[in-house]
Amino acid sequence: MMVDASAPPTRRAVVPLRQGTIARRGSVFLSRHPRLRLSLLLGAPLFWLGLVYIAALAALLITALWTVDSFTGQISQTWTVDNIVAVLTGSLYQTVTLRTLGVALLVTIIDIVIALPIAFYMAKVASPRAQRILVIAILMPLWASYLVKAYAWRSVLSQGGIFEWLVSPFGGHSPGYGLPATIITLSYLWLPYVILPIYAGLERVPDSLLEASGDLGGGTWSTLRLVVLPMIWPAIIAGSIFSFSLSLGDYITVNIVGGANQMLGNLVYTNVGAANNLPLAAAIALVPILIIFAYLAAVRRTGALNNL
Amino acid sequence: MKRISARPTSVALTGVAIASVALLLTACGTSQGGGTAAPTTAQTELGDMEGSVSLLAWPGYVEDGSNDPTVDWVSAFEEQTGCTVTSKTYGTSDEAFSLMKTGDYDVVAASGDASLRLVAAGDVAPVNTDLIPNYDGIFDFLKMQSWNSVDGVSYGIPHGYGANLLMYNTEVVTPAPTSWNVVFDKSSDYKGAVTAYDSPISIADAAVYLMAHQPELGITNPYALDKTQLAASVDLFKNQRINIGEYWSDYLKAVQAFETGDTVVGTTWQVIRNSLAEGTPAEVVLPDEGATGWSDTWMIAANAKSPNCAYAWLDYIASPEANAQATEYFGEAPSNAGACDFTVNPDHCASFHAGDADYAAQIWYWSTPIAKCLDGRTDVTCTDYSDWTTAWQEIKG
Amino acid sequence: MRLSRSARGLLAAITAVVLALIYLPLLVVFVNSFSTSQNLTWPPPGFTLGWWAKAFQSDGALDAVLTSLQVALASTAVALVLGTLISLGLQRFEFFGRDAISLLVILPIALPGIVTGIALNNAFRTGLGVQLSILTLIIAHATFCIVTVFNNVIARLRRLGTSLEDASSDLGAGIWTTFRLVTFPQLRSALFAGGLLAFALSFDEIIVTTFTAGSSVKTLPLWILDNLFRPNQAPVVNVIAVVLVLVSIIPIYFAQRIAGAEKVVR
Amino acid sequence: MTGAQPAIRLTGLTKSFGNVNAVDGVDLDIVEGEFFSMLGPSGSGKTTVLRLIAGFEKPTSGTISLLGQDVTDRAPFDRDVNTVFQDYALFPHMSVLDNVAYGLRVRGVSKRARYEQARQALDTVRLGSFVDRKPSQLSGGQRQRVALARATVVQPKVLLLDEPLGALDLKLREQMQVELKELQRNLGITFIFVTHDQQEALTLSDRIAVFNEGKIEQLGTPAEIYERPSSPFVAAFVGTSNIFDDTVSHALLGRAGTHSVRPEKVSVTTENRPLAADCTAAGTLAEVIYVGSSTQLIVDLDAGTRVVVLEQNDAHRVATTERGVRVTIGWNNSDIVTLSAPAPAPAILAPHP
Repeated sequence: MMVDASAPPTRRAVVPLRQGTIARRGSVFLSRHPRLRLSLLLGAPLFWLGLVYIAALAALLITALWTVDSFTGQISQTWTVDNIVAVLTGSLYQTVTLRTLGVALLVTIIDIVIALPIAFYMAKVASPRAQRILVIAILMPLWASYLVKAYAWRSVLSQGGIFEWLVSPFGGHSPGYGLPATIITLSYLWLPYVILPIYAGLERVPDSLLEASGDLGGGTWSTLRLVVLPMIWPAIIAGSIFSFSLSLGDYITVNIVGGANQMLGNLVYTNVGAANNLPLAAAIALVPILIIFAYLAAVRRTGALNNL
Repeated sequence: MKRISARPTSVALTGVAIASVALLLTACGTSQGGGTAAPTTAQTELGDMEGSVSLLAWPGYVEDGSNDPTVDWVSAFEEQTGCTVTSKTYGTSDEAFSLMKTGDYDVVAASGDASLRLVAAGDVAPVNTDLIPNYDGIFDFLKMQSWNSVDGVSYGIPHGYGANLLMYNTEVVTPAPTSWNVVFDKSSDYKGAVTAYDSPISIADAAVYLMAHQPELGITNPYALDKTQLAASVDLFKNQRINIGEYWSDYLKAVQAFETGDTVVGTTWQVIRNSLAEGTPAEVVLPDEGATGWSDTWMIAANAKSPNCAYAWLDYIASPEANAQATEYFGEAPSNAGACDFTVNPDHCASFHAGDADYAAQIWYWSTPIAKCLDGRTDVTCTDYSDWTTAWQEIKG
Repeated sequence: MRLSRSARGLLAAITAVVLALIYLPLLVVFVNSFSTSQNLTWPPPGFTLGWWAKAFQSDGALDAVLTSLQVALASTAVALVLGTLISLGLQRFEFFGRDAISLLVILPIALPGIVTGIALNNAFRTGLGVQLSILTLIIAHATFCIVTVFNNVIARLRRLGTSLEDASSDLGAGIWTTFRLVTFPQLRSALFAGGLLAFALSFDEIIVTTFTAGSSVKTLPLWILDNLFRPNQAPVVNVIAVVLVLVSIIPIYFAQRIAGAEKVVR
Repeated sequence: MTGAQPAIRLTGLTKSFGNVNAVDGVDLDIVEGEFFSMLGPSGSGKTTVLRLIAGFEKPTSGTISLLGQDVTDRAPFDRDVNTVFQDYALFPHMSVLDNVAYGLRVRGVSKRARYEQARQALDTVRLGSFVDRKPSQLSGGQRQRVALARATVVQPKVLLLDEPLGALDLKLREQMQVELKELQRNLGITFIFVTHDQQEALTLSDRIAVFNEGKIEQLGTPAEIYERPSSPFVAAFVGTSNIFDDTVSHALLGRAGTHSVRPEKVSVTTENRPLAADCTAAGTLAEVIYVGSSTQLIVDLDAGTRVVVLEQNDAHRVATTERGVRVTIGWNNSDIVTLSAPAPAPAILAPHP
């Protein structure tokens, strides 16, 4: 018998629940009012996000409907859709939008393709120790400044740079500065942001599932395709949101390695930073906003939004 | 480009760029006399030092050794005058303009565009150059110019200036060019290796070229372009665009590109040439057509709390020693003739053509294009800076 | 999963190659920090320790690092609080509009930085009439940092379930006591991981920073941007980057250890 | 069973999730000091009732009283009941001692006093030497006892146990059943025990409430529940029963309605041998299953139904082991239980326990 029967029934004085303290009363009150509890939890963050962020965005979008008086430089608050029409119909904006979208998509695809095998190796093949070292190795470059890394790529890709030196024995050439260089550099910059969620996603796939699939006769490829991929799909999408949206808004990298090209970010930047034309900048900013919203709407169903 | 080109001179350009706020220039511009709000009388005599002075300047104009211990001309001033310097840097002329409105600053270093706005808004006071002994040493061709005086009243002390030159790779670009045509009409010879300064204000470079090569367009001031003239300039750049390797907006980029050979010809600054690694086969030239350039001005706040220290700073920074330090650090020509004796590099003045009035005369100093033509034409409306911005974006495509 | 030897080898090889590619530019940065070239040109013409000496004497760099630390710490702190609150609200309650709120949290990171930047800039300056300062910068950074905390915490809460909290409440602990003694200790490592990411995000952010920092606020990326364009400072920037990468090992290592220790326990 | 007022009184307790009534109008008095079990298949609402009593859920309607006090609107921390969770819910970041001392800690008991009491409680469950371990370092049975100690150290009026033995293996489970009973007797507090294991409920309880679809199907002592199930559901869920629907009852028993007979109450003999029983029927032996202490015989009756018979493997056992053999089965009238509700058709075999 495991209960010690010789021990007398422990009849200690019952310690009463504490009543009456303010914290206690607060707890009691709150527990009776879950709605209040919820509003206390969400009040501050929603105030922050709603008032700081959404209001700012809304204000920006409204600005797109105004114009800058070129005579005074002041924003004149007369409603007009001229800016938006100009952005939608201007061939410049269409070209740049397509270019930006292409770059962002390519960067995203490249990053996912590179991230998948590495993340898989980290999560499912490497020893726990190696896993830890790999995570550190992936995270560390994040701390070398974005700018420093972009300039490093400028150096790597220059004529006579390391890239040229590495590929010339195989008859290759550095792509020089331009869109390929932009895509390479952006892929590089955002790669850790794509690897990490996919790695986390893969870690959540239990080994037993892989074994079960193998047990049922699934080959490596079919296991990956039928079991692993669907399970980490949200994680992949989550990673893609980073690479896609960060690329979509970038204007510094393309300045450094992009040759003579410009992206949407440059147009926005120039209009607001140099030309003082906030309404036009806001109208241009609508383009990436719409693209991102379309993207988010498309991926929403995968549950990726809970997996960032 | 505000941040991309944080180097002061380029930032100064941004300042120009941003000041599409044309009202004040138009209403109170040089041709029409001083702004009504501006104090029209300057201080007549100096009093005791107040013990401190607050400066507002482009990054790097006021260096106290905190970025680089060897770059410091503020400490000497503090020792000499007992005025403790607090300084703040700004990124755009707009920012400078609104910061001056706070009344917290005694002195501001302003670019050609901001300066007149500040005068018109009554934020800066006339400067009695008699109280600034070192003013005598300033090159005459910089004094009382349209960007630092109004109706014959001086509003500040010139700081430094420079030109946007043509640089070329001596091995690739032969014979040595004397005209901008190597980057315009003949740019296809160097396809993929041509560069240009990445800013709408660069359109003035084309206008300068067209002034010489297409006189029928009637351009008399590269910052006063009507629609036809702008279109002609833009066309010139659009033809150049297909041959451009990259645009540059900071001089590190330009230096690297010339050193590696990614770029062989294009606009540049003297300081870029001077920064090239030894042995880089590159030279600069001020082409026959002339060139654009910049010049900045030190001004005193209308309600300065420490006007005496402010005057002391203006005098100090115009002194040959300080002027030499500040302008050499940033790679521009000093405004004080005597500065040339104090540069670390004895050839500094020569390489920047400091004091060369003929050279300086070929420079069209940056001004903000505004609807009211700067060249005095009244029969047409000129294109303003926002038109230029749109045009520049379309050029880049 | 049973992977063939060759498949494992292939994966290892891919990983090695990509890691090499990841570190190649960093190697360039490292080498350039000893290069006599002022312009980061390759190959380096000579060797010098001068930039390292200069970097450690640079008050500007030190100030910038301190400013960045301040901003990153403050915005991480705000993000930790707000992110935890939102996660608790969304994970522990059912209500209409949950999806909208989780979208709202993601938006600041999903929308391009330049959009967030000019929107906040416009709101601060023209909407609220506030001068840009370190405070506006912290607000901006915290806004897009919330999401990293939120994601980590909500994932943890989901995994945790409510039984520990039920048990605590059952044993007589009030709402606050339960959070302090039970929920919070269970969230600690998730908060650390989310906080670390938030910190890194804020520390290296430049686009939103450009638009929301007061003119006297010089974060490290802004300082780097300033100095990259001074030829005599660019190699100093490389030194700073190298130092940052090396120093970053410490927090990452600790984060890993905490996560690893937890994995063993579970 | 002393107090005049019940330890727990549930009145019209209803809990809906969406439009599903998980608990549907439950009225129940639980007497102070009794070991009360709530038995039912998963989804029958028993756990929800427990969570309602603990306060983790708010009832849609109805009230809960604890010792005469209405606690329906009280938060869990404001009720004098404690719970032993199915997964134990031990705080993983605290030592065993801290876990057990937790309830005292939040009541403001001084460190020394609470550790003293927690040690005592751990001694009671014979875990005195494990105080510094983390829960993750304990076995399932040990965790279970920590959970018990943690819930009892604060001397609750009522202890709620949510399938506390579910995660343990059979041997350990039987051992813990004994321990639980002892503990309850020693502490003298009311235990409300939720389980889906009828054997466990029968073994431990003073009284059992059988739950089905959110309602209490039957309430009574283990013997009442087993011997006199009030419905086909109870007859089928608690133990094994031969359930005869209206038609079969007519044929076999000559009465209307649904009836049941426990397999062990049925006697069997080879055909043509006398059988001392009120009622007999002939059939063929369809299956013989040896289950250790007894043997289960399945007989296809000529009347067209199938009956399960359980024979003790003792000296008197009729060694009828060949399938296909003709047999006679019989039972006494007193062993026939009349079930109020009509039997669900086809109702032949109850699930094997």
